[in-house]
Amino acid sequence: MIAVDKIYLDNAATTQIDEKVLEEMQRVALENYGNASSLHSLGQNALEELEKAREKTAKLLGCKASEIYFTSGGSESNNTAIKGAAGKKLIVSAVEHPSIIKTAEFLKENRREVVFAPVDEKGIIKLEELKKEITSETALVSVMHANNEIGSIQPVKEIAELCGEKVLFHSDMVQTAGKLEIDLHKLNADLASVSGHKFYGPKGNGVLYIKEDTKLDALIHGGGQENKMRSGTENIPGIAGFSKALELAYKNRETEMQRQEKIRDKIIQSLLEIKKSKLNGHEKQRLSNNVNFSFFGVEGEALITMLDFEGIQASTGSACSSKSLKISHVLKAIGLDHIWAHGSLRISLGKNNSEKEVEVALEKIPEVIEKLRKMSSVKI
Amino acid sequence: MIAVDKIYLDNAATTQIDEKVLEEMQRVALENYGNASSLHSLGQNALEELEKAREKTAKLLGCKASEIYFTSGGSESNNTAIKGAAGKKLIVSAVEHPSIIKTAEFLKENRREVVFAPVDEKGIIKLEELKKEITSETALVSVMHANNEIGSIQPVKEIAELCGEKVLFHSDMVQTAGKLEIDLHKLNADLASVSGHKFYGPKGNGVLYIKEDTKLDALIHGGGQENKMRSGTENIPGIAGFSKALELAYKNRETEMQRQEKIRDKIIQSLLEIKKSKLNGHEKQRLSNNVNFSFFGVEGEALITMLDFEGIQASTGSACSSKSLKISHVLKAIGLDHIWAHGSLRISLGKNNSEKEVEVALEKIPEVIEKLRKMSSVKI
Amino acid sequence: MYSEKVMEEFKKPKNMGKIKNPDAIAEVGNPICGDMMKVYLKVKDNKIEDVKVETFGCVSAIATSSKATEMIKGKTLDEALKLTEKEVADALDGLPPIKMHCSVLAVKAIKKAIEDYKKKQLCRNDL
Amino acid sequence: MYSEKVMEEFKKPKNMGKIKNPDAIAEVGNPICGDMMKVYLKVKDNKIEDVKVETFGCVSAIATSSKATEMIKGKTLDEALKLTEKEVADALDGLPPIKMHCSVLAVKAIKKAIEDYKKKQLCRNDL
Ligand SMILES: Cc1ncc(COP(=O)(O)O)c(C=O)c1O
Ligand SMILES: Cc1ncc(COP(=O)(O)O)c(C=O)c1O
Repeated sequence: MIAVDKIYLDNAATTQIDEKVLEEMQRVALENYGNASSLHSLGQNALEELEKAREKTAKLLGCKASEIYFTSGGSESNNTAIKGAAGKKLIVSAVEHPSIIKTAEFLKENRREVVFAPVDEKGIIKLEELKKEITSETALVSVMHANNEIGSIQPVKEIAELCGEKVLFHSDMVQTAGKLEIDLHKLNADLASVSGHKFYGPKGNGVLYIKEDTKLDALIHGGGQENKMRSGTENIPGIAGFSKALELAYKNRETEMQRQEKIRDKIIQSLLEIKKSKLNGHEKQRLSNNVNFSFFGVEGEALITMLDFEGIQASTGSACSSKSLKISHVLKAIGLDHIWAHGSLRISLGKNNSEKEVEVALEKIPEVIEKLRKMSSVKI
Repeated sequence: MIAVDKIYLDNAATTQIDEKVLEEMQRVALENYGNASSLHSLGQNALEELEKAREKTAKLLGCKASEIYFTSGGSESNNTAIKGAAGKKLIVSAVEHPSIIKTAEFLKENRREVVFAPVDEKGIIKLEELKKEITSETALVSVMHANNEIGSIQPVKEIAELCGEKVLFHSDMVQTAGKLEIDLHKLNADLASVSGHKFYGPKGNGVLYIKEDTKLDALIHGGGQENKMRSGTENIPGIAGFSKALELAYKNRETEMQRQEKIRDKIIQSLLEIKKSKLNGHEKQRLSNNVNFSFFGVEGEALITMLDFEGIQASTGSACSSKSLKISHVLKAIGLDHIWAHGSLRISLGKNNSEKEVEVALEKIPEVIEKLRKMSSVKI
Repeated sequence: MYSEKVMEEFKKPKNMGKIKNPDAIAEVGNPICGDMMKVYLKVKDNKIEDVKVETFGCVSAIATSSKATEMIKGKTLDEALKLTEKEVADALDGLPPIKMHCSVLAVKAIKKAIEDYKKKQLCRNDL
Repeated sequence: MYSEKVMEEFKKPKNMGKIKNPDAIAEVGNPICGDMMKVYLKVKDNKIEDVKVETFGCVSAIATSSKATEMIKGKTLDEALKLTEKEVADALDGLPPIKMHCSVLAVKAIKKAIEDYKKKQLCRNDL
């Protein structure tokens, strides 16, 4: 399957599906292929499979089954949450994923009031400034649980409290589901988004948590599936795979996260030894699997590509890597200088990464940076 | 896998995935699991897989690859087409799938002008009346290629001509893709929807065709995938499965459709022998796999359930079978009396149905109807 | 969707059919809703000696008309009048919320038949 | 995304580095865009005897600066001035549309260096 010489360090972008998940999906696809809206037994068996997956997911996320709505992924969940909430003013953090930022910008163009709440230089939201922005006109606040680029973990508990009972609080938990403990009822979030392919589940499958009695417009209308909130024939094999993957992730969460954290810290130590290098994001309040560095005088796309020649697969927030040729809005929001931002490298670990692989990567990375710096017109 | 005693005659609701498709999906999921937006080779391989699937799909549907947009299914495609078209007035046929009807109703509540164009008693759109409704204010006309309940095939070519160059024409082709020949360029449609699970492909995967230079708002904003029209990490295993399934369906289309048509006509002949029974929809201009009957004095949900006891899985447009307790809007639109509408039975064939199975079903159906009629307070 | 008890009741519904020369008949429901029930009673010594029902309707309509008629058979008229929709639904381990109106219908038909009978008796007594 | 030729050129870029005592130098681009190139020329008998380039930039920036410098090496100044962005891109089997600006940059740097050289020559001739 995966070529032995490849070292995949891009698990925040997506993960390889777990074979156990794939087997579960295959079983459901062949056995319970009915349409859950069909009255006959094949349909009813499919419905049962669906509700079992919903129960399982709810339990793992600390909410009721009736509060779990299956979607086609994180982007759809985020769009539904942001577009579905009626009301005048929206506040989203400046470091949200594009599926929040672009949606907010779209609404802004369509006569809604939108505020992008600032973060500090480590990517953590400025609570005081957020508090000032929350007024009686505010319909919804959206702040992600942890950032996909720099891994900074947000104080969601405090934010939920700031929102209180009157303002909806949505949190994009795409990068934390399966990695951090999530108890939606305890957190008192109103809305939360999760995506399966970030924890060895299937792509194209996600969840939107909607707290009981929360009023939200559907994004996709039709046959009335998912309690009228999300129409379309349910992708039950995918949903079964999603819940299975989430279950597997939580089964072994603590040990696995400790293992990754150890590797992460080793990488950070090692990369700090490179001259004119710098860690982006928070040192402690950060995802166990995230490393984000900047190397002065090196451009990210070139760095990623040259690392790829060595079999190392990572990512960057460089402008040249994006379709818009703008540097990552996250690196901009934490106030990183352009040259530094262009030279960013994200390494995101996963359960399949061995210490050995990481050692190899840590040998190659300084070599590649050295090589690019030699060619560069920006001298360190 | 499928229990031998089950006779699945509900292929319009959904189909069992083809094992070849499942294998293809599994291959892609394990080999090319990268994120197509990632710059490294795993990402680029995934991108290649994606574009290969797009090419293949485009060829089969008679359009350019750049006009194919992958979505999470028919409902999303329909919602994107209807909501994404700017402009004052929308016209949709009265027999559209709920993912069009409910979306149109939602827009109507939100201050758009919506007209539901009538059909005749066989479910075919009244072209003259449609023509009258198309004015300079009309932004979009949506008429499905063939109806999911009664199988009536619409004169889409004529409708496309009525729309001309100024009015967008969208066609829901969910029930016809893989069954009828589709040449989108020749048809001159602007928008068309397709869903994978109707032709032995994966659930949760569909396509929206958008003719070059057609202006449409995205429904899901974010990372800018699918040429900014549909954000979200692409479900490439699903997309590969979708295009594979479409390919398989078209490979053998003519022979298979002839086979199903023969069985269909046999069923129709046989059910017409039941007293006070009636075929719904058009006799000729109908899907090769669709039979829709009404039996006077029998209620559909009870009929379906009792057939299920005999291992026969079919569907009904009865009010009791729906979440809203209203009879099917399609049966209403063709002017069927309530009692007749409550007694509707849809049989939809698929490639896995044998003649033998159908013979068994044709023995059981009259028995079950007889039994229910005996209990019924509505006497024939 | 349905409980096992509903399905069992539907699979083998009791008391289906007509009574010849019944002491009372009542019909409820209408074809637009898709549920119509006709209840036939045979009464002796103020007790329901026999009851039959004809039902045009869905699974829960048939199951509840079967169960409700079973529940009143042999009871006095006054006892039978006390039957509630909830009792019928409970006896079937519940009905899906959207189907609760079916249990209403069965009880309604029975009550209507009994009241019909009582009225006729009153008239007769007045003679 | 990139053609094989781009990738090859990027994998083994030519003419990278500085020239000591160059006859001309030019720098183009800016750090905000993430592309900066510095071209060094050695000129003899109106011909480009040697050329080197330093590039801070992405894959296509590095590949085009390598390819463009290769294409002018040994040419006369006037021939080199005729080099177009399209020729560079074509020599690499094309660039992704969004990356075309990189080929502009490489050609711009070379032209700027040559013009710079010519200006200096003019001044010298004027002495
Ligand atoms: C934080 C965050 N939110 C949302 C998404 C979007 O999820 P999906 O790709 O499933 O649409 C992603 C990843 O792509 C993400 O990292
Ligand atoms: C005609 C028609 N349109 C749209 C849909 C919706 O497709 P999906 O279930 O993939 O959302 C269906 C089937 O469910 C259909 O039959």
